[in-house]
Order: sequence, then C-alpha cells, then structure tokens
Amino acid sequence: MSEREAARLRLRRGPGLGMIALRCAPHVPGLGEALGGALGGMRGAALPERGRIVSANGGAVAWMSPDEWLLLCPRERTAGLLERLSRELAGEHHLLADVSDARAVFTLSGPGWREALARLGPADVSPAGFGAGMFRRSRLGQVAAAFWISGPDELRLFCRSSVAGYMEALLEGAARGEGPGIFDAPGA
Amino acid sequence: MSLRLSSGGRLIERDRPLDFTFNGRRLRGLAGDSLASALLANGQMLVGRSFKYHRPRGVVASGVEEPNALVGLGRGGRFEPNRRATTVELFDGLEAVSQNHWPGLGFDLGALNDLAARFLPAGFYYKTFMAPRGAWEKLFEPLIRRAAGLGRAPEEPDPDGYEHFHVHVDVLVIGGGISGLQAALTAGRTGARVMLVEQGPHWGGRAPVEGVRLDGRPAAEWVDAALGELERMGNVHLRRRAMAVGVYDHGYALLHERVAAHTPGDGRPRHRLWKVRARRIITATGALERPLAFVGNDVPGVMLASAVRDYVVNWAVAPGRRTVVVTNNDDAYRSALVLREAGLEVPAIVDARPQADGPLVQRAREMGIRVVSGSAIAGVKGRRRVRGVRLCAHEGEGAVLEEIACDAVAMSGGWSPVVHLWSHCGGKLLWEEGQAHFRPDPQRPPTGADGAPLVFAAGNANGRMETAAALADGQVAAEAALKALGTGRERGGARAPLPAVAPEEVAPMLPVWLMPRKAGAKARMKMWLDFQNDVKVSDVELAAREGYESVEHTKRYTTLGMATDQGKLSNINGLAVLSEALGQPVPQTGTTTFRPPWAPVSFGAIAGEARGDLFQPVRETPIHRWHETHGAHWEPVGQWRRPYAYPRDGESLHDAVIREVRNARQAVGLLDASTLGKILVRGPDAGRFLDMIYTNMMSTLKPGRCRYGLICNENGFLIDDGVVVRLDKETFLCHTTTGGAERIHEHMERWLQTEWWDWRVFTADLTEQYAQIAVVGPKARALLERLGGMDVSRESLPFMEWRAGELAGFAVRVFRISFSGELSYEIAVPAGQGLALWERLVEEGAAFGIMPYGTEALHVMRAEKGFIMIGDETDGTVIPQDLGLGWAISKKKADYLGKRAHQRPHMTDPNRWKLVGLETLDGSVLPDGAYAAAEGVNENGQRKVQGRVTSSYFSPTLGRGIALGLVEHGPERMGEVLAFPATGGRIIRARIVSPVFYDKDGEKQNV
Amino acid sequence: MLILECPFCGIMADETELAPGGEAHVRRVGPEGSDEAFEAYLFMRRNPCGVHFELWRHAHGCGRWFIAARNTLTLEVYGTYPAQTDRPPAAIVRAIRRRVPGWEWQP
Amino acid sequence: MGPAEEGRQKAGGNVANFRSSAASSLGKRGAALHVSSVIVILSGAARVSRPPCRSVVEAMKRYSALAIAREAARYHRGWERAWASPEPKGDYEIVIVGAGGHGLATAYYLGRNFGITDVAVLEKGWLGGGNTGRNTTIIRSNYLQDPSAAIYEKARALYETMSRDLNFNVMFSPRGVMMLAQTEHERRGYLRTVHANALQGVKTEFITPERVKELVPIIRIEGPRYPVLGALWQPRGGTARHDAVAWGYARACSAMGMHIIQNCEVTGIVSEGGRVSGVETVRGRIGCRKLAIVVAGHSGRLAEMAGFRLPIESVALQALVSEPVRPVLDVVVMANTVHGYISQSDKGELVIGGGTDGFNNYTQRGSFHHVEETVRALVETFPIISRLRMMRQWGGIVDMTGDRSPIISKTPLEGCFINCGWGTGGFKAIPGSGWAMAELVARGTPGPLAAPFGLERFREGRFIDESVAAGVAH
Repeated sequence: MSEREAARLRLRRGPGLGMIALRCAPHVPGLGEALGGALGGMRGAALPERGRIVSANGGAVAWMSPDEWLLLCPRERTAGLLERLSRELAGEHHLLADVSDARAVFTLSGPGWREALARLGPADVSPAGFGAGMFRRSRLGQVAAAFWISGPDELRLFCRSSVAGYMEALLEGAARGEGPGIFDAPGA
Repeated sequence: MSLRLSSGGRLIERDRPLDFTFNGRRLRGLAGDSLASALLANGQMLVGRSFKYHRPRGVVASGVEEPNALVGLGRGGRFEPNRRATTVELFDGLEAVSQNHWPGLGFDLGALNDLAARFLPAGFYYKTFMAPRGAWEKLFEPLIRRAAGLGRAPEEPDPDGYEHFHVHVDVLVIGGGISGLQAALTAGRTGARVMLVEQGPHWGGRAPVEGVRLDGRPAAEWVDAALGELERMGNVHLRRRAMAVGVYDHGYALLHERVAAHTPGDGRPRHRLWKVRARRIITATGALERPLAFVGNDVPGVMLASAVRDYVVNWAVAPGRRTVVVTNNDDAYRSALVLREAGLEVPAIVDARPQADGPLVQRAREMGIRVVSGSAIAGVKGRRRVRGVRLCAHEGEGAVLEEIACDAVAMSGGWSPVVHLWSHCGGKLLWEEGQAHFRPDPQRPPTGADGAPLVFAAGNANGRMETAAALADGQVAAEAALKALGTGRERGGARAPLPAVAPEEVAPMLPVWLMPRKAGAKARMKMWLDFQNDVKVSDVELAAREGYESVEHTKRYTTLGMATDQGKLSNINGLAVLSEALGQPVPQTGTTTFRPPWAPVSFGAIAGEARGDLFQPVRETPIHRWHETHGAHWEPVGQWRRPYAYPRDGESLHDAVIREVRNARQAVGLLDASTLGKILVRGPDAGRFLDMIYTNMMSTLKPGRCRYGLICNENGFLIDDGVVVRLDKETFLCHTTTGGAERIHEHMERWLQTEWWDWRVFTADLTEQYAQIAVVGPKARALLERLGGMDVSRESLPFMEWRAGELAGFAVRVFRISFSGELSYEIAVPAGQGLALWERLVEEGAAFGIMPYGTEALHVMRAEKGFIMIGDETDGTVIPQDLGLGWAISKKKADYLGKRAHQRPHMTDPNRWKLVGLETLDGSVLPDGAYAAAEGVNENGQRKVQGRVTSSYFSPTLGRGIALGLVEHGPERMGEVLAFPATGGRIIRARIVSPVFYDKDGEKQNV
Repeated sequence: MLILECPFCGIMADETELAPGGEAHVRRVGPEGSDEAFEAYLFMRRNPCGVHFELWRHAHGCGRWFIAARNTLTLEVYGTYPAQTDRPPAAIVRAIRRRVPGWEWQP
Repeated sequence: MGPAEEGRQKAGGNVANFRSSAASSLGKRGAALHVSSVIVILSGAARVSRPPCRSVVEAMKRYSALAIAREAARYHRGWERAWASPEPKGDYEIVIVGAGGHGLATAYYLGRNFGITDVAVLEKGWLGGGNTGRNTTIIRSNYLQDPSAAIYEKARALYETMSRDLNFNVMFSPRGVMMLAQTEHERRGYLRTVHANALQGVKTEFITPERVKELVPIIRIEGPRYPVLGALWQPRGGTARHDAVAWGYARACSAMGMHIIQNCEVTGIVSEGGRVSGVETVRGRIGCRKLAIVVAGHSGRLAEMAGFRLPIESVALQALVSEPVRPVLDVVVMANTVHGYISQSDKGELVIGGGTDGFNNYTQRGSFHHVEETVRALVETFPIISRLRMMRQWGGIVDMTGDRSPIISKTPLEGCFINCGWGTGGFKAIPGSGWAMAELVARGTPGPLAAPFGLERFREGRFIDESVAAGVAH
C-alpha cells in the first residue's frame, strides 16, 4: 500500500472485544437499567433505538433486532457481565450467550473508510445515509457484516470469525487505490 | 482519401503527437484523437470486414453506435477484440488490428461470400445443409463455425483489475450534453443528491460541434460555466467515461466506467462498475442519426452526416476532399457548411425532398453549394473506397440522371432519440410522424417501487430536437423528477433563467426508408440496413414475404440489429422497411425490446473484485492453520474447507485414509469437528418447539443427556440429523451437520417467526463460538485422563451424556457421543482456545500414537457402523422410514414437521427402497452410485432397477469393500445377491447384509 | 433488483441483503388435514400476476421475517409488515386499494 | 417403437388421400378447412385409428440448396409463407393455447401420429416468442430419474432427425454437454447419474479432469476454489437454433392445414357441464372439443380461467450473450456448484445462463445480481473471457413446480389438458413433450412418457426430483 493510500485508510485486525448476545422482549422491565448498569454508570441510557448503538466506559450496546442486543465490552469483563445480566434477568424469558469468539473485529481508520465500504456493499454509507451512533448490519462482498463509527475517521466492523481471512483480504483490496472520491466533496 | 486538416480540431493537441500501430503499420495521431479519427487522419478508411459477406468496411459513425470500425486492441493478456475505434481514446503505443478477414484486410478470401451473396439471402441456412444425412454435423456446421465470430478471444488471463462501487442518489442524470447539464443544475440547486454521468471523455454533447450559441457565447463556454457551478455544489457528483448501460427495477442503474482503459497498466482498475440506487433517473441521452438505404451505402467513405461534422470540428479530420451530402432533412446541410468552411469541396447536396428551402438550405446555396432536390442516390461507385455517386429522381425507379465524382458521401436519414435506457424498465414509446421517429411516451413511463414515474427523458432523447427546446426540457425533466421525489425540494431551488438561444427555423424532413422510392428488386439487394451483419432491404422484405411478420421474427430471421451495435443504426430503418412491406404504419409494427446493456460491458467489470482468492469466501475453523501446516488435503464442504486426509510424504491419499481409520480404531484419533452446527434453543417452550422440529421426542430429554435426532421438512424428507443436548431445564444445544448449521437455524427461526410467534423460545447460532474436537479410539479416555481435570470415567460420564468441566486447564464441555463406533469424546472449547487444546491433545497424545484424521476416514468409520450420512444416504427424496430410523420417529407425538407428509400413499408404500448393507462377493468396492438391475424393462424401454448404492468404501477394518444402499424390500432379503451393472459392461454381484458391518452390538462406543 | 423496507430495521434493504421465502399467509395443515388440504398447503400457490404477498427475510440484517405486499407485474411495492400476523394490516389493504380499486383480500 | 408409431404403420394406407389434400391446402384456407373436416369424418368413432399425416414434408414446397438457387434467379420473390395466417374458424376439434415450441410440437404430433389436423394453435403474441425464443438452447437427456430420462431422451432423439423431418434446418448440433463435478458430493451424484443413464439407454460417461481439459482447453481445472474432479459427459447432447424449432414446427403444422393464430390472446375458458367447450379470445369465441394449455409461465392464469389451481410459481430466469468471437468453446459446459453454464453459438457469441430469481415475477426482467454471480463464476472457470463483453441480457418467465419437474396431465376440467412446469429446462424437451402431450390429448389418457408427470403426484407425494443429482441448471 502506498503512503498516499495509507493516509486515506489504515486497516487493523481487532481489537478483540468481549461480545454478549442478549435476546429478550424489549419491554422487559428494567432491561435498559440492567444493560446500562452492566456497562457501568449509564442508568437506563443503554437501550439503543433500532439501528443504533450507545457507548460508554469502553463498552457499548448495539441494536441487533427487535428482541436482540449485542453488548460490547473489554474481553476480561465478559464473564462478569454475563453473570450479572443473567442474575438481573432471572425470571424473565431471555437468552444470553458469549459470542466473543464467534466474531472477528476490524478497525478502519482514515477518511477512506466510506469509499472502502461503498466498494464492497449495498448499504448507503454516505454521510447523509450513515452517521455516528448508527449501527448497520449489511453485506460486504459475499458475507454478512455489521459496522459503526467508533471515532473521528474511524470505523469498526465485525463479521463471522470463520470468514475473517476473506474479510481481511476484501478490505485490503478495498483500501487499495484512489477510489472515485465521491464522498470527498464538501457535505456530499 | 481521408485526411487531417491543417487547422481546427477542438479536441486535439497538435503539439502532442502519439505513435500507434494498425495491422503492424506505425502511424501517428494526436492527443485528443479517437482511434477512428487517428486512422482517418492517416488515410486509413478501410478498417474491417463485414460479418457475412466480408465486404470492405469503413468508419461510418463517430460514437458508440459504430457498427463497422471494430478492431482488436492490445496484445497478450491485454488483448481485447471488437473494440469500436470510435470510442477508443488514442494513447501512445496503442496497438490495433483489423478483424474478420484472411489472409488480409485488403485481400480477403472470405469476400467470395460476397460474390455468392445472391445465393445467401436471409435465413438461407434454415433452408439447406440438411442433406445428405449427417452432412450438417460433419461438414456444414464445422464450416460455418470456422467463419464464426469477429475478433479472436484473448489467449492469456486478464492481468487487469476491476472494482465495483455502490452509490445512492436522489437523481441520476444520464448524459453530459446541454440538456443533462441543465437538468443537473436544476436538481443540484435544490440540494438534492445528484449524480451526472457522461459516457464519453468530454462534456457538452453535440452543442459545441453544432456551433450553437447560448446567451450569445459559444456553447463550450456555457458548458464550462455550468460544470464550474456543479463542481462547487457539494451535493453533485460528476463523472466522465461513465456509461449508463442499464436501468433496472426500483431505480437500480448500472454504470460502466472506463477508469484506465486509455492508460493501460497504470495500476488503477481498468473498469469500475457503478451500482447506483437512484430514486429518480433522467435520461438526457441524445439522439442517433439514421443512415439512408441506397445502393452501395456500405462502401467505405459513406458516413453519417453528423459524423462527418464531428470529425471535421472535433479532430480536424475529413473523410475526403470531395464529399457529396445526401439527406431527407435540413440538419445534414450543417455538414455541408462545415466542410465548406474547412475549405473542402461539396460538389452537391442531394435532397430527397421535392423542394428544399429554409434558412440552412439558403445558406448552403449562398455558399455556392449545388442543391439537387427531389433526387436520390442511384448507386455509389467504388468498392473499397467511394469514387463517385450516380444520381436519380427519388420518386423514380433509379434511372441514372448524372454521375458526380467524389471520395466521400455524408448521409442523413433523420434522427432517432436514444430511448434504450427509458425502455429497459418498461417505458413505452410513441411514434412522432413529423420526425419519423419513436420517442418516450410521457403518459407511459417506467415506474418505480412507489408506482410513480421513475425515469424522465430530456432533450433530444425526449424528441426535443432544437437547442432551445432541449435546454428547457432538461429543466422540465429535473423539476418533474424532483416533484416525484415528493421532498418538496422542487420549490427549494431558485429557477434560474435559461440561457437565450437564437431560434432555429427548420423545414420539415421527409421520411425516406429506401432511395429511390421505387427501386427494383435487384437494387434492394444492394441497400444495407445492418452494415455489420450484412442485412439488406431485400432481406427484410423476404422475411415479410415468408410470414416472419412480427418485428421480432424479422429480427431473428434476418439477424437485423443482432450485431455488436444491437441495431443502433439499423433498427428504425429496418422496421420501417418491414412496415412498408406489410403495408402497415410503423407504430403498428412496433419495435423490438430494448435490453441492457446500452453498450457492451466487460465480464471482468461484472465480476469485479470477486476473482482468485476473493472469488468466494473460504470459511476456516480455529484449527485451519494447523491442518494446513500438517499437510491436510482439502475437501470443500460448502464454503468450508475440511481436511480430507493428512497424507504423509510419499503416502497416497487412499493409504492415508486407511492409516487414519486403523489408528482411530486401534489407538486414538483426532478430528476437527468445529464445523458442526451448534444452535442454542432456550425458553419455557423450547421442549415443545423441538418436539415439532425433530421427529423424536426431545422434551423428555433429561439435563446432562444427549439424544440423536432427525429433522424432516414439511414434505417429510430427511434434511438433517445430529445430537441434541439438554443443558438445563430451559436450554437445549442442537448439533447439526456442517452444511446444516445455517440452514437449520434459519429453518427454526422461520417456524418461530412465521408460525409459532407466540411461543416463548429464543435461538442463537453458536457454531463459531466453539471449537469442537473429537477424541476417538480405545485410548481416548486414557488420553483425557492424562490431560487431567474432570472425571471422564464410564461411571461419571456414560455414553450419550455430557458434562462441563476442565481439561488441562481449559474450560470445556465434553459430550460422550460417537460417530465412529469407538469410545469417543467430543470436546467443545471457546474457539479462541481451539488451536491450543488441539495442540495440547496432539502433544499429550503422542504417547498413545495419536493421529489426526480427515473427513474420508470419518465417512469410512461411520459406514462401517451403518450410520447414515446426510447427503449420501439422503438426497431430498428419502424419509427416515427408508433408513431403518423408524425408532427415531416418536409415535407418542400428535404432530411434528413432516408427520402429515409421512401419511401420504407414496410414503407408506411398502415397496419403497430400504437401507441395507452390501458386500461384494469378490470383496471389491462397489462403484459409487451403482444401481441394482432387475429383470425386464419398463414401458419406456428402460431397464428395471431394484436398488442403488448410497455409499461405498474400502473398509480397512474388514479388509474388503463395504457399501450401504437402498433396496426394494431390502431388509426382508438378507443374503440375497444383487447384480450391479458397472461402467464398461462389467457386472458386480453383491450380497444384501446388515448395514452394521462392525461391532454390531455397539460395545466399543459404550465402554 | 428489488428494494424493500425492513419493517423491523426501517432500512431500505437491497435485494442482495434479503432472502425470499415464497407466498405469505399460507396456513399450515397438520396431521389431521385431508390429502387435498395438505397438497394445497404445500404446493398450490396463488402465483398471481398482480397483487402478491410474499415472505422475505432480512438475511444480511436483523434476520427477521417480514411480508412484502407487492405487484408481480409492475413490481410496485404497496408496503411491508412483520410476518407475525395471518392477514395484511388495514393500512396495507388501504394502500393496495388506492392503487388497485376494488381489490379484495382473500384469506 | 412407441404405440403411436405402430399405429402409423397400420394406417399407412390412407396416407395418400390425405397427402394430396394437404398439398393442395397449402396457403388455401378453404382447402385446409376442407381437409380437416375430411379428417373428422374419416375419424368416426375411434379417433386414434385415424390416418396419421406422414406427408408433412411432401405437402410443403421443399427447402433445398436447389430451391435457393432457383429463387435466387428471381431475387427470391417466389418464396411462399412459412406458415399461413388464417382467420379463426368458429370451432375446432382441438384448440391448443400457446404457440411456443411445446404447443406447436403438440399440434405437429397430433397430426403426424394421430392424423388429427382440425387444430388451432392460439398465440397471445408472436409464435415462439416465449421461452422458446429466450433460452440458452441446450439439449441433453442426462437426467437421473427414469421418467425424466425417458422423456428428455425421446426429445433428444427426435432432435437428431428434426431438420429432415421438418425440412427446416434447426441446426441441431450434438457437440456434447459437460456437467462439471467440483465437489465430492457432485462427483458422487454424477457417477450415480452415469449408472442410471446406462440402464435407461442414455449414453453418458464420467470423464477425468484431463479429458475435460482436452475437450475445453480454455477451462481452469485446478480451481483454485473448486478444482474440477471430473465431469458428466453426454457426447450426443448439444444445442439447436431455438427460433428455428418453433418456425419449423409452425411451417409443418400449417402445411397439414392446422391454424396458427397469432395475436389471439385467450381471455376465458368456456365449459358446459364440467366439460370444456371452447375459449374466449380477443378475436371472439372459439369452440373446441378438447383444449390443451401449453403456456409455460402463464399457466397459472389459464388454470385460473379453467377453475383449478396449479403447483406452479412463475419466476424470472435470465440469460445473456457476449459479443461474437472466434470459436474458443466447442462443447456445452455446465458448472452447477458455481451456478453458470455456457456454450458458443455458430455465430461466435458465448451464450450464458445461470440461476433463477427466488420470487414471483412476470416482468421478463431479472435481478442483475444473478447475472453477476453467473459471470463471476465463469470468469473464474474460463479466465480468458474476462476481457470479452456482455452484449445483451434478457429474462424469461419460467414456471416452476413443487418438484421442479414438468406436468403433462389431465385436469379437473374434462377435455382440458395441461403441459407446463418445464421450469428452466423446457427447450430441450420440446419434441418429447409435444409427442407425449399429443398422445395424451388424442387418447384422453397418458401414454408411458406422460404418465409419471400427472398432477396427482403432488397429492400422493410421488415426486420426480432431479435436484438430487445437482442437475439444477438447464
């Protein structure tokens, strides 16, 4: 990759995140608090609206589907969080599972990430169509992926761990070259 | 002789010469040239040969519609056939070769066809080559095939790269002429997301060529200003060399961008395929000029009048020094004027109209050009080059009145809007008498997902042929599109005044479909409609005469419009000739269907990045790398790759499998079972749910226990199997086959979401969260005990039970299940620790002679035990009852998926084939998929059969071939010998035996 | 190339993010059903040239099954709604009637 | 030799008298009617024993190199219509809805095998304009299940002699059809097919990767993704000129005095007392004693008119052609693991097809991503095509049944028969389908070829499933 290209986009495998899949009815009393509490210090704030992700204290909760959430946290906190949540949700019909190892995480940094995604999938990743706080599940190349903006000029995405090699090659390819520069225009 | 003029040429840079070769000849062109203009500048008028008669062919157009000037470009892996010279941007070192001739372009033996042309009319091949029997196949077709094709295919793989790009816009404007620009301005000013694309390398379309003045300034200046404004807008994206090739349903538009086609090998992708999601689309795609049908209209040197204009104005190239213009409209007079202004001779303008007047005609006369009205061309002199024309009265039969010497002819039959993209998605057309062309019918546009109009045509493409009207139409189309968006934006944009354009007064054109109008049969055989495919007026008339009256029949019978230009020049003329032959108005004949792409798209661009390693995803288990470094021979299983076996140096695959089986049976083997599906099912209704999904009773399974289960679809057929584990009261873990993981999870979710949505059950696919390792063989327990940790003794972990615990410090779940018949433990750990545990097992197992084994050993061992394999014993037509699995179908349950299906007559038929074991009498291995023949033949003369082999292996354990099969009444025919006809006439005899070949009482797995 | 709005995510999903699931609102026939009823349930499809109700799964998204009310001839989409129902919601029926006067829902 | 053919031998005696009338009928509608009515009288009670019309070829003005030379002398002004374009009569003995290959073949064999020529073939648009004119022209019979192998092999055998039978060159080109085995599972499936075919009288073999490479030098057998493990090879499979098949049958039927009526959409089906008595069309009511519905993707709509439902779904299938290039591919190659099949026409175009859309669609337009998937697969398998270009892309509406096998059957409406559900594989079956359908319509009961394809199989759970051997693509 040329320096010019590297300036546009850097690709990194990781970080290894703790991931917990939670399925339960959204109206379960105290769910938001449970999640917020689990992440620490975000009372009731941690029930993201559909298609969104809320973050705090190095953790986050993403909306996966109407009755499914994904908790993201530092790896070492996973076990504790699992326990705590199953305690708090005891008695409620729910499913909790550690899926940290089932998924591979990638981080794309640099202004080129929008074009990289646009080369690989049908999602509208223009600033108008995809902004901070949004959590998009879609297709990249021939596999499913989910991505969100994790910082200025930084995108985080994950896919199934079995296709991590494919995804890495795919993203490296998409990071190469200049691209049409369609998102560079002011306010485009 | 075509030539380069000493002055002019708005697109060329005279101080930047470029060297290129044509058929090996070194030639020189200029930066800004197209390959066509550069060839003409070098006097190269003859550029190819036609498909059928191998007639000499010269450049006839200046753009994508070119049917003749097709060349082979580049060399080696970068060779590309059939490129239109008119759309190839010249670059230094370009190599081009002409096509479809032998031995040479000048002297081509294929041209013999031309002498026989009269014997080769449209569809002649349907009427002959039938006798004697076999002659078609052995003699005629091979001859025809030898003549097939135009250019040759490349012989090496394509070294270039391609990419895709997805983009979402409110309005996609197609066409960078003044109408498109005006549309983009109008839409862009409202803040809408706009993309404006132009197929060529230049903006502005024809306006700059025509010398149009906007607000008193040359068109080019207005174009530059418009581009400036558009570029400043943040919400508009401009793209040149991006050809819109297709409009698909719901506003999906395909653009084919030539990124580096003119700078080969510069590292950029050669083409980029844009997938645009547009809420509305504006087609400002201009119009195409029609040729005229007269005798010899295909001779090199006969060109479209507008093309002549383009070459002179854009590239300072003229097709000849003396050009006769022939027309049925005013527009062609512009070419005459341009030629004259360039100091070239125009001996005459031949105008089919009875009288020609109007401003353009006047100006031509004022410049001293002779205008011959009411006349036509009776014939063109010359074969490889125009040498002159013969004139006649247009209303007559072609009696020659005079001859005019000339070296070029500029023809114009009027203009047809480019309606392709409008039509791709169902847009309808209407016939415009005055212009004798089809244009988009605003009342019947293509509609989008919302049922509202999706595509809006603008400018020439909409039949607005004058500059002022075309400009205004761009604005109108944009406003209509914005309105249809329903964003209220159409009010947002300030309506900027349109530039003032001097009014053009144009005299009406006269529809002319062949000239002269009463030309005889012989003449009609020399009037070309489709230059590339050699379809003539007489061919279309023949089709009509023979009853091929539908325009589609005519097209298919004559091949009119089926050439690489897809009839861009020939279709309208062709169907007009057909209409006259049928004595019906053109609209009644209608058009053929317009299909994507508007112009050909490279397969490379369509494939995009998905080549080589990225062709399809490869799924890898956590232990994949280890397999790789330990010589695994891979077997693709879905998108996974699983080790088939681990052959050692000098060891054959077959021997490796035998070794792996023996070792697992005698010592201990290791299998990476991580690909098996692992679906978590949890909730108060989980048991009830699994009772529906599986044919077995699962709700009664006790926590800590495992049960082998079968899954049928509603049609009763067995689709998957696996071990179900009860983790706790509300939680089950369902193992599926490798291929079944997603399929079965989706199957479960579908039933939960679409049928039993009130049941309290959640599922999760945890297949990839865990690595699963099978430790198999008599020494398996000893090995685990050596690892240390949980108690794996028979007492505390019996067969078909599971425990959670620790092994060698790993937190694991251990399932005592066996697919091999041996003492076997399947150990699950979080995927991240899979490799570490595997390596630890290999290390500690050394003392026990541990060896990994692959899928083939797995198959052999399960076959020795008579265990079925989904995909081998099942094929989508087999029910559990066929496989002796009736025991796994609960009789107690009122319902399960497939239960009703199992009650149907054919499913309860006692004659269904049933699972048995098969042993060849000679110990050999039965061929895979062999059938057991029965006596006699059925009503269709097919040999009757009574069974078939479903799996067949050499069993190292028994030292002989063993097989499983389905046989009519099989279980009742133990000991009977069946005959299996194999390929090569051999007949292999095999005895029906029990499907369990090894450890019939299952003691080994239960120790 | 269809675009359908996933009623769960609110995303205008591209066809390549979705998986089709065949005719919607087909009632399951269990063990007690007649041969004819069972055959109809498994195989007899409306296959209309016009208004059609069809199951789709947001496969590369939330994984949810929803129903698209659309026209198989014009490909117009009248609306989408969650699959957890045995009949189209009133709003969808109204939307169809607006475009296809006199159209009636037949269970 | 099938029963119908035996019948033809017996009936040979009456042929002459029919032949002369048929000859005189060409282009003369009155005569055509006369002939058919003669037939009706001749037929009397036992319809089947009627004199079959073997005189098709004689009845037509023959096509030959000589005829072309003769016509060339007068600028080809002497050619007659390939088929007449008559006004519909008030009624016919048999009305066939759908003038595609299957409908026209049904009519042809009604005349040729059963001497029934009081037949009208009604076509909504232009004959051969449906899937007959939109497919990838592949002809093969390497099917796994007995009933499929029987009817497709019958069809293939009839293709071998079709040009001469019809005196119309349909350019049947038995260049060989190859189905690549790219996974172990596919390899086993094709081995099974080879064994089955041997007993069915279908000549196929399983060939090695080396032989594959020999037959298709431009293929990449080593993969990389899916190495070629061998192939199912049918040396006498191939292609034919699809339009010519419809035209050739139309010409022959017209010569027998049958009426082919284009632009005549059927709007309703008329019945009396549970028995069909005619059809309503945009050109008025046309009566008939028997009705054959042969309309592929539109079967559901016709069945609705007749008051019954079908286990059919209509979906879009797409195909595309490249620009013509010099021959690089002399056999038909099908790669089902990666969903693509390809052959090269006598004009030099690569003719390419792939999978179907998974949703109901009546637009004759498909989704581009299917084209993308197919092209991707073929570029990977034949790397040199990367720089060739897609010239044209189109779609057809195919009718898929519950088991993906066709229906040739009686219907709940007496006198009404249906032939549909050929899905993506109809073209190759045309002559066999017409042969079997003609027998069903003429006799009122199916012969051995059609019998297994009855509608009742879906109720009984007796399916004819070909997907078993991965033979999904056609």
